[in-house]
Amino acid sequence: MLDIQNITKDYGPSRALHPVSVSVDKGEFITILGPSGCGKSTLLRILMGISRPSSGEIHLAGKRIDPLPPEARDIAMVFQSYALFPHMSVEKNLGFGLRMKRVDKAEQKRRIAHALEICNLTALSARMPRQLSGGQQQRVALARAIVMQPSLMLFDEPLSNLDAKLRDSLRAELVDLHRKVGATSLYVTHDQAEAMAMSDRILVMNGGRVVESGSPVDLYRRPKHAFTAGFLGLTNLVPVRAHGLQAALPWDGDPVLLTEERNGIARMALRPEAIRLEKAHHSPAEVTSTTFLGSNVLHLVKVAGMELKVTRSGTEPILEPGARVAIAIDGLQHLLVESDSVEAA
Amino acid sequence: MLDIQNITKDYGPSRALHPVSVSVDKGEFITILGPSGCGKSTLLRILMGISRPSSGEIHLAGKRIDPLPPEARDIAMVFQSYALFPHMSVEKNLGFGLRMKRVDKAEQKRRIAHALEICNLTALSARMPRQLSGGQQQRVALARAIVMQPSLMLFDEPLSNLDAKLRDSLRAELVDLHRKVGATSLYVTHDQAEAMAMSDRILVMNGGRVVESGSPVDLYRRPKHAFTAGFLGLTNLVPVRAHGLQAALPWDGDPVLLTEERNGIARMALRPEAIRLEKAHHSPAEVTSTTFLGSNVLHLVKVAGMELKVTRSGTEPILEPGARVAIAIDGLQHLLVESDSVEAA
Amino acid sequence: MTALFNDRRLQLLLLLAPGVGYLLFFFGTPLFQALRESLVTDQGDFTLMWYQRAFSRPSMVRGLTTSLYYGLAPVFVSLALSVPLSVLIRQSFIGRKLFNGLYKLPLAVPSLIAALAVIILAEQGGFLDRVLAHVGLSLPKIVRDDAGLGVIFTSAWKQVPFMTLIITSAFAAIPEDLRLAARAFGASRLQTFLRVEVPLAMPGISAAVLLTFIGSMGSYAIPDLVGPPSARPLSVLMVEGFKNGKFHEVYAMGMILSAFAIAVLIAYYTLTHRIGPQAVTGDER
Amino acid sequence: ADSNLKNLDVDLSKVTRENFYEVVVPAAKKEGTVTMYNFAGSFGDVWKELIGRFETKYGIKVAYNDVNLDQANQQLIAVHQAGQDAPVDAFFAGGGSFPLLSSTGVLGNVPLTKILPNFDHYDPALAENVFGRAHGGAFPLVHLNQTAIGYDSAFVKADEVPKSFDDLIVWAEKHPKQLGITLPAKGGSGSGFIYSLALNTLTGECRAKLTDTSQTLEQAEEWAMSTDCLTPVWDYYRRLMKSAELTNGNADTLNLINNQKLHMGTVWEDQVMTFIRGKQLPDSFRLTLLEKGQVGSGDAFIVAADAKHPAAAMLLIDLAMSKEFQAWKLENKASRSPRTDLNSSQINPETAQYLLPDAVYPRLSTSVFWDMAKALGEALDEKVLSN
Amino acid sequence: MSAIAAPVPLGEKRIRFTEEDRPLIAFGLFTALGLTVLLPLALMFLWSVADGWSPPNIVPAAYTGERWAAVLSNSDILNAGLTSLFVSVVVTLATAVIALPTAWAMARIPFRAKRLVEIFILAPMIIPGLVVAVGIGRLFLSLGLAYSISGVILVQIVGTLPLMIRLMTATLEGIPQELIHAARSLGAGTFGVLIHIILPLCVPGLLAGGLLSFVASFEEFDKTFIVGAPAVQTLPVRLYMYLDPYSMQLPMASVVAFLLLVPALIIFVIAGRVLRDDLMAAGMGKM
Ligand SMILES: Nc1ncnc2c1ncn2[C@@H]1O[C@H](COP(=O)(O)OP(=O)(O)OP(=O)(O)O)[C@@H](O)[C@H]1O
Ligand SMILES: Nc1ncnc2c1ncn2[C@@H]1O[C@H](COP(=O)(O)OP(=O)(O)OP(=O)(O)O)[C@@H](O)[C@H]1O
Ligand SMILES: [Mg+2]
Ligand SMILES: [Mg+2]
Repeated sequence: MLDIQNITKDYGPSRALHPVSVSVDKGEFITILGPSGCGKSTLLRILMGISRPSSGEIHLAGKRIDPLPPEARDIAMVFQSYALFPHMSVEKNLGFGLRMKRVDKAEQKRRIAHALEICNLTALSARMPRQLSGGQQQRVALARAIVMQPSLMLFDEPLSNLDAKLRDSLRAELVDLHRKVGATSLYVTHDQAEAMAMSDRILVMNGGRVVESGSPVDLYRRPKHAFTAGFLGLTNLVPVRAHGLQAALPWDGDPVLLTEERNGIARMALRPEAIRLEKAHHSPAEVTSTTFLGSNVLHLVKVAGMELKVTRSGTEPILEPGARVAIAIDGLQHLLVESDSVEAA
Repeated sequence: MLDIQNITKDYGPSRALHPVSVSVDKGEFITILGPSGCGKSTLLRILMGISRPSSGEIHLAGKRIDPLPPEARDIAMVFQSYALFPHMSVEKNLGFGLRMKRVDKAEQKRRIAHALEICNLTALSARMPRQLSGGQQQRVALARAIVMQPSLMLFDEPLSNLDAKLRDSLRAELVDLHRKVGATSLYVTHDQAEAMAMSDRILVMNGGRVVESGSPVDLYRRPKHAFTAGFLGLTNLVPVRAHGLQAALPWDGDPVLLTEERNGIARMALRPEAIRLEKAHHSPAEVTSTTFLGSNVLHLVKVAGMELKVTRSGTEPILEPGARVAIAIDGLQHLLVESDSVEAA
Repeated sequence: MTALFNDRRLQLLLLLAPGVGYLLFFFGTPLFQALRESLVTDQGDFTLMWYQRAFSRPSMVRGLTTSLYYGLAPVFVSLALSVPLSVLIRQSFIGRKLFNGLYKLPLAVPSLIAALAVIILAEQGGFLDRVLAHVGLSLPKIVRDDAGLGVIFTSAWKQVPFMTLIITSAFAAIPEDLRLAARAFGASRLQTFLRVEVPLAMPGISAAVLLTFIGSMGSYAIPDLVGPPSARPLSVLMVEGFKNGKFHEVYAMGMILSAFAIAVLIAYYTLTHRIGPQAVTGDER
Repeated sequence: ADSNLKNLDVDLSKVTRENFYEVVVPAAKKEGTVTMYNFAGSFGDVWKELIGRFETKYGIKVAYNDVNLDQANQQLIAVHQAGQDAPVDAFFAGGGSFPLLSSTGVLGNVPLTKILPNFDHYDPALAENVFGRAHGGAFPLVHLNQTAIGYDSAFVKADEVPKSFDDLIVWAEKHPKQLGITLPAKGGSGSGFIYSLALNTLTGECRAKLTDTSQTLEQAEEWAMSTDCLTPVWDYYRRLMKSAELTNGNADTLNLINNQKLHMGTVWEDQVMTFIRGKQLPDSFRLTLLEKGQVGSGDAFIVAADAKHPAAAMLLIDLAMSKEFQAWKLENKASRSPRTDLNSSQINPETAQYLLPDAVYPRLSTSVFWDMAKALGEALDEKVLSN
Repeated sequence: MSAIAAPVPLGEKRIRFTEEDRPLIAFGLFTALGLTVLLPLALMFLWSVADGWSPPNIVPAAYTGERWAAVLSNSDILNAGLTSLFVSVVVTLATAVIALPTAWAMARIPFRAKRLVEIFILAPMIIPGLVVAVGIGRLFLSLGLAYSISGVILVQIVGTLPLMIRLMTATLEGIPQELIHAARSLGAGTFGVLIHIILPLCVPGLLAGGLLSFVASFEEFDKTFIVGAPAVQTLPVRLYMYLDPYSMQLPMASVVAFLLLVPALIIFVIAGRVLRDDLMAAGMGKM
């Protein structure tokens, strides 16, 4: 459906995108996740045709599109700043693209009405953008893209300007809409919670390269790179000595069971919720700090010269700083594939 | 230490603050939490002296301060927009208040050096604000307040302009600094995670009133009002029928044990992590949606005409939509004190 | 005492006093005197004669229409030049910074000297004419032609930088994302410009139009020097009147011209007031 | 007559040509200094010469200023109305300013032509009247000029040179767009021309009214605007405007002739000389006057009523009319003199070819009534140009 | 892994549609600029040194420095130049001082008659200078301010004040309220805030307004003459006579035009480098 082949982008001497290749299936919802400045927007801009790639090709629905101007591509975009036309009513905003593409009048009306309805905006169609709240504006931006019925929808951090509560509720709405509309979507964000909650597949980027890609569960539970592990939620990078299907931790205790055989020194990304603590008066591990977060409690535990992050459910009793604890690791664990080139951040 | 007595504020006919009374002990870190427009900033402005209360009194360290102009109060403030002076270097920004208060030169130097050091800014002291990243600017704003060694520090959503990762790391730094400096602090935010992670005490505000106040654990686990329960994290408001120390849930199953005796219809705020799910083929409760969030998984469960939010640890197996489940409630639960006047949100 | 200074109205008055007070005294007084003089005869009796004359004499009536013409026509020419110019100087090109500094030079050139420059350049038998004569062509009459082309070009020459400056920043204030959004939704570059950028820059453009209109309508030196001898705007007639000591008549014309300019301004305000009431800034104290 | 010189210590009624220096020189020396305005841009070096002579002779310092005529007039009027001392003592002012300056009380009311010793050979026609107005000696012209028809002899053959207004219009129609007529409102050569034309055309009662200098500007305007007498003048202009160019001022006419866009036009004699000297007119430029006469004028050196140093001012004006200085001015500037004992034979022949030939000047020079000329200009605007 | 990747560029990110420079645009624009601005100035200079320039010559056949020599050898011109400089500097400074409080009120205090005050402040830009000049001339005579430098300065301020107030209003509107609150919370009183925060932040606006005021004052003629001449001789008062349209001689007028223009142009070019376009535009364009 969408095939990005070895796209690069240079700004003068500095390279914003190292060769990037991605292919996306029809109807997929893919999130591009990465820290600020990693090239996410650059990639979207190239897809949209606002910026030209320095090399590489892009094919959409079997057609090579990289030489085309933006208006000739069958792509719609939702902007971080919404980019609603402030001098047009909601309805006019929705109709803008259709007028530009000279869609016939009756068809325009039909599509606009439909988009207004599924985005729950019918009552607001006559309002001007400045008369809308942030969340409503966001929905208009979305509707404006939906109405185009594009082969590909692009989203550039569309929720990042909203406050946390609103972000959560719109996130759910967006996933819902994607299901209803079924458009192939590329969603850019630097918020890992958003990426995990929404997407079929996550593409982790860093420093102009794709670090790895996979489903949220795969990337969270079995990241190949430390960067991915660190970017997708809290993690503890622990050096271990592997022996076949077992690995010895740097502190005393049972060895951890591994998902695959490995020998020698390696690193393991231990999730804070995978570590179990039990009170144990003479253990060398000590809780140094406790932060109550409501649904869970974050403990910092000092052991073998390391500071482990451990979360426990909010329903369990809180361990006070100073408490001595025994550490146990649940389940099979997974070792990182070391590759330094992608770990810089 | 700080004593706010029956402060009100009217803007023309509309009342932004209904009588608000708060007292704060020396060294306490208090968070004022509430939705947008609830009057948080208004309260801070009145404390700082930028705005005058319509009635009421404020005492700080035994002195009545409400008639004083801002410069005569011993209060420093950290602003949401940082409010760094763009024409002064970091060092000059820090020194501004000291120069205004005519602190002697040597002392100025000493204090600035100290503040730079504890805020980890020494290397940046000659930079201009625009040459700093958002996080660095935030630290300068903080240092500028610290250097004043005020009796009271005010913070107006100081982290809300930063992205999630940075917010987390600065949040920890801020708590740390508070410990080191020990200044009495009043921290305004609308982010419940921030409020819980940082404060000794949270003051929940809504519609110009204080709804309730207490430690994070108390408010989270034993909220008196539905508003507090809803604002501090996800919750399920479940109508129950109480009988002494037990309450019957709207679905079949064991009654829940209560923390105190009560009779009749009441509401209970059930936290998603307090609900346990077990696969049970013939149960009426059905999982309708599952969202993988990494460290935990959010399930929506349909039962007795309600949709319950339930979170399970990321290490537990994920329940697919359609799965039938049995519902169990852990531990003693707590009923809400009903009082409609404060529940509007 | 402090209570007095805390009175917000008093504060406001104290703050306004230097600027507004200054203008009231040094500008308002003479203006008021002019108004009074325009309403009395030599003997000091009240009369509307001077206004009547201004509206009945053919040369005066023509003066009024000429003033309007000299106010409006250059604005259209400047607009036609400034809008493309401000689009062009947004692009990146070699020497953009230099150009940015140089194109504003006419702002520092007094009208009189601008008119002199136009005479030297474009007069009959002037530089351009001579250059064209070498290739067997002749320059159409520009300076002092009946259509007032000389006036329009000279006024436009003075106005273009001013207008470009304002319009450029009006365009610059349009978020880049809006332009991109228009492109993304299928608008070509031209359509983006016409349907998104121009409407959004309209407040800036209209302010520029207004100020230049007022400026060129009241200007004296340019029409006097490069305008056609027969149709003269009120501003020129006024100065002429001064020379002959016809104060009452001159003041009457001055009042008419000013009233006209102010009427345009008020109309503009009432029109734009609906569109964007300015944000109320400032808290107490 | 009562003098309106408020700062003059001397009793003017006792001053005569004979005792002038005895009485005035001490008073002037006491004043110590004198301020003068010059309105004519091209006269700067003339006055520099005079000032040099004056300062050496009397030891009185002269503060010299170039001014813009209209601005200076307005300034003096404003000062006078405010009842204050004038910023200027001796003012070299345009000849057409007399009605304005005298009616507003700015003009020092001194019979200069009668009491200043150097005015003993002053043209009697100008001594009491100027342009048909009685000034009682207070408005002495110290420089004369003449409106004329100028042409570039490289393009206009000797036998084509018009001798009358009729010739002129015939020439213009034969050479469309080559005759420049200065717009009356914008230059004296134009208002001089229209007045000359009217003089040429009108007869009988009409002519009497035209030359009745007792009329005020208002009255003249009224008449010019309403009378039928002027119909032939308007007709002439209507016809002329079809083939001639209306120019924007004296200098404009000359520029266009220099640019060879025009070959003939209405001009001032002295301005032509300045332009030729400045190489802004071709050497082939020549002058003539039309039959029945064209008007001449002049510029005056006056004392301001509110002058702070009126005695010194009188002394300066006196020296300006001295034979030596007038001769110098004639020789070096080709500026005609109102002294009867000076004539063009004293001008060197190289210069003389650019002046009006003796055949027409002063024979065809006639007196002007500037207010009427102005009125005709305004009426022209209303009747012909604004339609 | 540090979360702070790079210093955040606070300025607007300029996104170009295509990244390459455009020689064609540059060529076109500079040609137009040359023809419309530089060519007339060059021709004017040629006229000032031409010794006769008749058709069909496209450049003068002979040159002379006589006129420049004559004008420049006159010591009065130099004195007038110095007077002009002094007057313009004082006018510029005084304008700024007078404008600031009013601009503050306009920018920061909401009040009902604001529109009216705005129109009134604009009025001197609308009403023809001569009407004002004569009226003020009379007023000053009665106040004893006529023929004094102070009178000239006072009268010129009438012309420069409107633009300065507008510019400063725009500048002050751009200063975030929070900066002022921050300064007050750090112990600065009203005066401290003014000196340490507001004035420094006004510098770009003051520069723009100062520049325009200076140029306007340096070239002012009508009011200066009527109020100041002959006691106060500024450069325009000395020279405008040569620009009298009825007797204007191109060579002399060109010399004079250059004398008036050059200082203003030099200052304009120099100051143009430190000026912020958006501010100038805001002051002039915002209604
Ligand atoms: N027009 C440009 N000229 C030069 N460098 C640029 C340009 N646009 C982007 N860059 C650089 O390219 C890199 C990638 O930028 P991009 O905007 O794609 O990052 P991003 O991942 O979208 O970041 P964010 O999350 O902050 O939006 C950055 O280092 C940026 O500085
Ligand atoms: N200057 C003012 N004039 C009139 N009403 C005001 C003013 N300032 C604030 N208000 C009103 O007072 C109420 C409280 O505002 P305040 O700024 O204190 O809210 P907040 O809790 O800080 O909100 P946020 O989280 O959005 O900052 C709001 O309804 C607001 O509209
Ligand atoms: Mg981006
Ligand atoms: Mg707030």
